[in-house]
Amino acid sequence: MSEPVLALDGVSRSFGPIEVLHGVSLALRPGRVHALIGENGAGKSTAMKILAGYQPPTSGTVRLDGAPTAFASIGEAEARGISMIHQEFNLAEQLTVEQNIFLGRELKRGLLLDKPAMRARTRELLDLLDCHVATDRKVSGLSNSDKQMTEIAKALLRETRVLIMDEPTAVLTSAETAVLMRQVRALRERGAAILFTSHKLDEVKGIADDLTIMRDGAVVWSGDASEKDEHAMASAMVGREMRDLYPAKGPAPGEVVLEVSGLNVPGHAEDISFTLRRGEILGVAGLIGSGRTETFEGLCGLRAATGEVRVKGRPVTIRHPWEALDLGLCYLTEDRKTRGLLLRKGMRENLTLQALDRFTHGLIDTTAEEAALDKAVREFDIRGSRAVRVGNLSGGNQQKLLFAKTMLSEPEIVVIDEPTRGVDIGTKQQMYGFIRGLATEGRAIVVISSEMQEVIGLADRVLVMRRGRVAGELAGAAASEDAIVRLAMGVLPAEETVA
Amino acid sequence: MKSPKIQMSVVGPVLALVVLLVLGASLNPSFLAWDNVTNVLARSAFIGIIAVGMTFVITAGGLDLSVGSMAAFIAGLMILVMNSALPSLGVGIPIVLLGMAVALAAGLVAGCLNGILISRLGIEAFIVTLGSMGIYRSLVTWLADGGTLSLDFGLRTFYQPVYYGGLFGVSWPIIVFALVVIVGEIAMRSTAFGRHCAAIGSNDQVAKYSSVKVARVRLTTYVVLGLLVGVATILYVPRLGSASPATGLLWELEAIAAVIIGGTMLRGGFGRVWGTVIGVLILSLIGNILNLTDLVSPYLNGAIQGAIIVLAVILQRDTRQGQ
Amino acid sequence: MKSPKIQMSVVGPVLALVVLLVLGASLNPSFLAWDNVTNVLARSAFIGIIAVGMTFVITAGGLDLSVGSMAAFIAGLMILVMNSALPSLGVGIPIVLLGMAVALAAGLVAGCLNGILISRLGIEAFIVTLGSMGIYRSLVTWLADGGTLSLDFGLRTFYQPVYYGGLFGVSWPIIVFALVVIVGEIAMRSTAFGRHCAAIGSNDQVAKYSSVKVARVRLTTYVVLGLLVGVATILYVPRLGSASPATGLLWELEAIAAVIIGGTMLRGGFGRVWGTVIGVLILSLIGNILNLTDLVSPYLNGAIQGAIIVLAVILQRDTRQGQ
Amino acid sequence: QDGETKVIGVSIPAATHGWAGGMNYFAQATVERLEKVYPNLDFVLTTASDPAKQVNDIEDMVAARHVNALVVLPFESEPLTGPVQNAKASGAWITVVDRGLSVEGIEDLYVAGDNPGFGRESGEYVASALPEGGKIVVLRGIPTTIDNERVEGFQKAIEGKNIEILGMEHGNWNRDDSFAVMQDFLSKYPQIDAVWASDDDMAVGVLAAIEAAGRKDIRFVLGGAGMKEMVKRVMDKDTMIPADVTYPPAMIATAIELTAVGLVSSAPVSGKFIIGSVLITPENAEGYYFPDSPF
Ligand SMILES: Nc1ncnc2c1ncn2[C@@H]1O[C@H](COP(=O)(O)OP(=O)(O)OP(=O)(O)O)[C@@H](O)[C@H]1O
Ligand SMILES: Nc1ncnc2c1ncn2[C@@H]1O[C@H](COP(=O)(O)OP(=O)(O)OP(=O)(O)O)[C@@H](O)[C@H]1O
Ligand SMILES: O[C@@H]1[C@@H](O)[C@H](O)OC[C@H]1O
Ligand SMILES: [Mg+2]
Ligand SMILES: [Mg+2]
Repeated sequence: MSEPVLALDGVSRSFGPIEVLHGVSLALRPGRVHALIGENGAGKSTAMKILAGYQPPTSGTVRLDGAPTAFASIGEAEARGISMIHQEFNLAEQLTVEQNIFLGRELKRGLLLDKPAMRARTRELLDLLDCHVATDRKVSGLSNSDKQMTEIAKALLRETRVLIMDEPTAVLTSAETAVLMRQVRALRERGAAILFTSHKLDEVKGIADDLTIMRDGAVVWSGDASEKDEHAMASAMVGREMRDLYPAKGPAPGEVVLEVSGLNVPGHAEDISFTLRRGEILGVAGLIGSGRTETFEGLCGLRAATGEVRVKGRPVTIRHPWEALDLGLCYLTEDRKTRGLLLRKGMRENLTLQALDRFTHGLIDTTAEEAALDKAVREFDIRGSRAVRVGNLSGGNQQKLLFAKTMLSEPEIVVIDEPTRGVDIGTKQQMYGFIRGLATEGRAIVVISSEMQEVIGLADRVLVMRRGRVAGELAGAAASEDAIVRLAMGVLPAEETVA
Repeated sequence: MKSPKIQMSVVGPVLALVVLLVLGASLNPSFLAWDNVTNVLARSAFIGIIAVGMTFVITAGGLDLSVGSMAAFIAGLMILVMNSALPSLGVGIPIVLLGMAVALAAGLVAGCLNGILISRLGIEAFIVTLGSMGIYRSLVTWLADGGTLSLDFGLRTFYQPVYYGGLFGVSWPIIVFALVVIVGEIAMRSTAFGRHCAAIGSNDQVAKYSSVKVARVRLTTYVVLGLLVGVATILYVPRLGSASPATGLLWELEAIAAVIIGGTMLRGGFGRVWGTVIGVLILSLIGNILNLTDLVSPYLNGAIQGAIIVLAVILQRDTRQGQ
Repeated sequence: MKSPKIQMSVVGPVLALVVLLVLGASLNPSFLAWDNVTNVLARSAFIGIIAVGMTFVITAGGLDLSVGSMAAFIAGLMILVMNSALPSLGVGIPIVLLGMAVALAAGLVAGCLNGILISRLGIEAFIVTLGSMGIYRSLVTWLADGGTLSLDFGLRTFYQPVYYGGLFGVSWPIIVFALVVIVGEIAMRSTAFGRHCAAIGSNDQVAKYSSVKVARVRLTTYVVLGLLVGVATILYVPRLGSASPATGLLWELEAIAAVIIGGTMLRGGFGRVWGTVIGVLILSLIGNILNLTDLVSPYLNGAIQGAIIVLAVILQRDTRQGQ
Repeated sequence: QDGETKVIGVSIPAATHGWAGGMNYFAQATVERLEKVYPNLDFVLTTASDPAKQVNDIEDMVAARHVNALVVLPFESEPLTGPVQNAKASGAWITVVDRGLSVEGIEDLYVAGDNPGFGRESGEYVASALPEGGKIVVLRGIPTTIDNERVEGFQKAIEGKNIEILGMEHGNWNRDDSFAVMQDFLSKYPQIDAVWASDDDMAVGVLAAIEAAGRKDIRFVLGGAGMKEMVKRVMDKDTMIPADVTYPPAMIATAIELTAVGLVSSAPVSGKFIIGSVLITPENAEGYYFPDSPF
C-alpha cells in the first residue's frame, strides 16, 4: 500500500479539563477515500480539524509525508495542499458565491482583481457540480444545498492533495450527492487522498476504500471498508446491535386538529391545502427548493402568508410565531445554526428559550431549568460538557438539543423540518421512537424530510410538494419511494393520485 | 484553562475599581471620607440610572445616542410645566408630583418614539438616535430660548430635598440608583425579559424562531431606557433647578462607556447590570481623583480619563477573546 | 419581487440628495451658483476624506470615534512643527512639505495605535477609540495651553492656496477628495483588500479560516483611516490656520452618519464608497440650505438636521429588511 | 440705491451655555426689532457650534446671500480671521464683536468686551474683600483664549496681595461641571475663604455645592457676566454674592444696531467701542438689573 500523505499519530485533544480525543491514529493515503464514522460527539470533526491545521493537537503528532508537522496557520496547511469542507458552513453570508469561493486567494491582475477570470472559474467549478446558482448571488439568500455546493467548490478550487470533508452530504439530495461522489472519484483518480464522514452509511459503503470507526474519542476499528457492511458499521459505531430503525406505525388517527386550505406564501408556495389529525404523522416530501420549508414557516407565522387555517375547527389568523405557539402549533427549523440555537450561550438557556414561561413564576426557576436539562440530556442522549457553549457541541448533539428545545414547549401540533440532519444512526432510532411516542400521546406531527426513507418509515401519510404546490398525497403502502419520486419530479403514474 | 479566563472578566472591572480606590485613598485622605463618597455616588446616580437602561438596550443588540439630550429636553419640559402650574397649584407636593409625572411620561414617549422607529420600521439604531439626539438638543435650546430654564426659586427650595435629602444619611439619588440597580440586575438575570434581550442580541433570527416577541422586547428596552432617563431627570432637576442646552452633554457616551467597561458586549447578546455599576463608578472616580490631586495639568484630565478607560477594558481582555 | 428592493438601497440615498438639491434650488437661486457649489464641495472634503476611510473601518466591522480629535491633534502638531521650523527653513515649499509629512506621519502612527489595540489586543473598537478621542482632545488642549495654536501669518499666506487654490477653477480639497473617492471606490470593489474587509465584517471566523490575514487587514483599515485624517488635516490647516480644542468637534459622528446614510452597514460586511460621498453631501447640504433661507429659528436647525438624517435612511429601508 | 434692500449677516456661536444663550437671545430680539424698523434691511442670523461651522456660515452669507454687512462674534479669533477677510474683500461692511480678529484693520467697527479687564476687576475685588489675604479656589471656563486672558488679568491683579490660589479647575462655564468641581474642592480643602467662579453660571453650581456641604468658611463667591439672578442677589445684599463683574451679552445688540444704522444712514459708526467690565456692587446694582432679559 502507498505511504500515507497525512496522518494522525496518537493524537489527543482536550478542551479545558475535558479530553475529547484519546490517542487517535489515522492515515490518509493517496488515491484512496477514507471514511470516518462514529456517533455524534465521537470526535470526528475534531480529528479532521487537527488534520487540516485548524486546531493543534494537545499531544501526539500530525505527519505530513511522514514528517512531523505543526501548521502555523490554516494558510500553511492549505499551501501544502490540504483543504477542508466544514460540517458547519464556513461562508461569509454577505459576500457573493464568487467572492466566497475565492476568499483569501483572489486572482489579481496587477493590483486589481481579475473579476472575469474568477467569474469564469467559479462558473466552471459550479458546473462541474451541476449547481446552477448565479455566481453573483449573495450567499445569505442561497438554499442550504447551494451553500454546500459553494463550500465544495471552494475546496475544489485549491489544488488539493488531501481533501477533508465533514458531512458534506447532510444537506444534499441524493442527486446532488451523486454529483459530489462523481467529483470525489475523479479526485481519487488523480491521486488525491480523501477523508470523508457521513451518517448516511449507504454513502459510506458506496465510496469508501478505507474505514475508521470512532467511539467516545477513540478509534474502535480501522481497516479495509469492504470488510464491513452497513449493518456491521452501525453496530460497531453504536456499540450495540442495530435493528428496526423505525418504530411500528400507530393506531388509527383521531379527529382533525389542523385544516389548511389555499395557503399562499408569496414567492414560495401557492394554494396549499391539507388536513392533519390527532395522533397522526404527516410526512412532507419533495425536492429541495420545492417550498416545503417556506410553506410551514408561512403557516407558523414566520413569514408572510395568506389563506385559511383552522385549528381544532376554529378559524385562526397566525401572523407571528408566538401566536402559533399559543395555539399549540410549533415549528422546528431545519437550520440549527442560524435559526435554531444561540451558539454563544449554554445548553440551559437554549433549551428553555421557547418554553421560558413554564419556568417563570415572576422569576426564572433555574433549578427547574436544570432538571429539565437533565431530562433532555437523558432522553436524547445529548453528549458534551454542559459548561461549553452550544456552538462547541458536536453537530449532531446540537441537533438533538434543538429537538429537545422544541419538544419542551409541548406543542399539540408540531412541524419538524429535517429532524435528523447530522444525527448518528443510534440517536435517529431514539428520535423516531420519540416522535412516534408523541403521536401516540395524541399530538399531531408534520415531518418534513429530504430523506425518502425517513418519510416512508415514519409517516402515516405523505404529502409531496413540487414547485411550491401540493403535487399529491400518498397514504399507507401507496407511499413508496417510486411514487414519491414521480410526484416530486412531476412524472405522473398511470392512475392519478390527486388529493 | 477555562476557569481562570472566566474569572478575569468578572475580576477585571472590580480590580480596576479597587486600584482606583487605593490610588484615590493614597493620594488624598479625604477621598474615603463619608462626604466625598456620598458626593461621588450621588453624582454618579444620573448616568448610573441611565446606564442600567442602556445595558438592556445594548444587550438586545441596540444603542441609544439620544439619552443625554433627552434628559436635557425632559428637564426643560419639566421646569416649564412646573413653573406654569405654579400659580394654580402653588408650592407643595402636588406640583412636584406633576413634575415627576411629566418627566416619566415624556421619557416614556421619547423611548417609544426611538423604539418604534428601530423595532418596527427597522432603521439602524445609530441613525435613529443620532437623529433624535439632534432633535431633543434643539428643542431644549428652543424651549430655553437659547438660555437657561430655571425652576421658580420657592419651588426649587421645596423640591431640593429630592436631591440633597435622603434616609439615614443616604441621599435619595443613591437610594434610587441602588433600587434601579437591584431591580435591573434581577430583571437581567432572572426574568424572561432579560433572557429575551440576551437572545435577541445574540441572534434575533433564533429568537424569532423561538417565538420570542422580538420587536416588542426591543421596543421595551428603549421604553425602559426612556423611563429611566425620566427618573434620572427627576433627581437631576432639584440639584441646580435648571436646564440648558448644556445639560446632559455627552451623557450618552459616558453611559455607553460605563456599560462596556462593565463587561456587557457592544454587539449584544450578553449584559450584566452590576458590571455597569462598576463602570459608572470607575468613570466618576477618575474625575473625582483628578480633582482631588494636582498631579497633572487639568488640560490633560481627558487624556488620563481616556487611558484609564482603555486600561480598565484591557484588564478583562482575556475573556473577550475567550468568549 | 427582488429587484425593486435592491434598487431602493441604491436609489434611496440618491433620491434624498436630489430632493435636497431641488429644495435648495427652489429656495434660493444662488444655491446652484458656481461659488456656492464649490464652497459646499470644498468644505465637505474634510469629513468626506475621513468618511471614505471610515467606510473601510466600518465595513470590516470596526468603528472609530477618535477621528475628530485626531484631526485636531494632528493640526496642532503640524502647526507647532511648522512654526518652530520657520526660523531655519523660512517660508517656502520645504516647510510646507515638512508640515505635510508630519501630518501624514502622525496620522499613520495614530491609526496604528488604534489599530494595534483593536486588532492585536482584541479590545472593543468603541472603547479604544473613545479612549483615544479623549486623549487627543486633551493633548491638543494642552499643546495649545487651552487657547489656539496659530500658524505663523506669513507661512499661512503662503500655504493658503492649498485650500483656496486649485486647477481649472476647481479647488484642491475638491480634487483631493475626488481622488480619494475614486481610489477608495476601486479599492472597495476591485481589490482583495476591499473584499477582505467585507469578509471580515461579515464573519471574521470565516475570513480567518479562508486564510485572510484578519488582524492585518483590520489594522490596515485603521492605518488608512489615520492617514486619511492626516490628508484631511493637510487641507484643513490652510483654511483656518489654527487648531484649538474646538477643532474637529463631532466630526466622528458626522463621518459615521455619512457612511451609514450612504448604505454601508454599521455592523459590517458591506460597504460602498460612493454611498458615503452621497451621505457626506447630504449632510453638508442640509447646513448650507438652512443658511440660505430664513425658514426656521436657528435653535431648531439641529432638529431639522436630525429629522432629515432619519428620513434619508428611511428611504432605503426596504433593502435593510430584505438584506 | 435708496429703495434697494440691503442684507446684514449676523454670525454668532451657538447657545451652548448661559452667557452665549443670552447673547443669542439679544441677537434674535435685535434682528426682529430692526427688521420692523428698517423695512429695506434683511437679516441673516446663523449660529455655529464650532469654528469650522462658523466659517461655513460666513462663506454661505457671502456666496449665496450677498450680504452687504457682516456682524460676527468669532468663535475663535484665529480661524475666523481669513474668512472674515474674504468677506471684507467681497465688499461687505465688517463688524466684529467681543473676540477680536488676529489681523488688525479688517473690521470697520469693533464692539469689544474687555477680558483682561474682566479678570483684573475680579482680582482687585477679591483682593479688596480679603484685606488680610486668604485662600481661594478658582473655576475656569472652557479652555479658550478668553479664559486665559481673564485668568491672567486676575492673577496680575492679586499679585503681592497675600491671596493664595489653592486650586484651579475647569468648570467649562457649565453649572453641572462646576458643581462637581466645587464639591471636590470642598472635600480637598478644609479651609477656603472665597471662590472666584469667574462666570455666573458656574457660580450657580458652586453655590449649590457649598450649600449642600453646609460649609461656613467660605465668605463669598464672585461670579461674572451679570446674569440677572446674580445681580438681583447683589442688589439684595446677599453676603455670599457681594458683587459681580459685567460682561454683557447684550453687546451683540449694540453691534447689530450700530451696523444697521451705518448701513441705512450716513452716520459715522466706524471705530472701536469697548464695553468695559464694571464691578457691580449693591450701590450700583440697580443700573445693571434687567428683569426681562433672559440672562
Ligand atoms: N471548542 C470546543 N470546546 C469545547 N468542547 C469542544 C470543542 N469542540 C468540540 N468539543 C467537544 O468535543 C467532542 C467531539 O466533538 P466533534 O465535533 O469532534 O464530534 P463529531 O464526532 O464530529 O460529532 P457529530 O457527528 O455530531 O458531528 C464533543 O463532545 C464536543 O462537545
Ligand atoms: N431568500 C432566502 N433567504 C434565505 N434563505 C432562503 C431563501 N430562499 C430559500 N432559503 C432557504 O433555502 C432552503 C431551501 O428552500 P425551500 O424552502 O425552497 O426548499 P425546501 O422545499 O424547504 O427544501 P429543503 O428544506 O430540503 O431545503 C430553506 O432553508 C430556505 O429557508
Ligand atoms: O462665551 C463666553 C462667556 O461664557 C463668558 O462668560 O464670557 C465671554 C464669552 O465669550
Ligand atoms: Mg462533526
Ligand atoms: Mg426545507
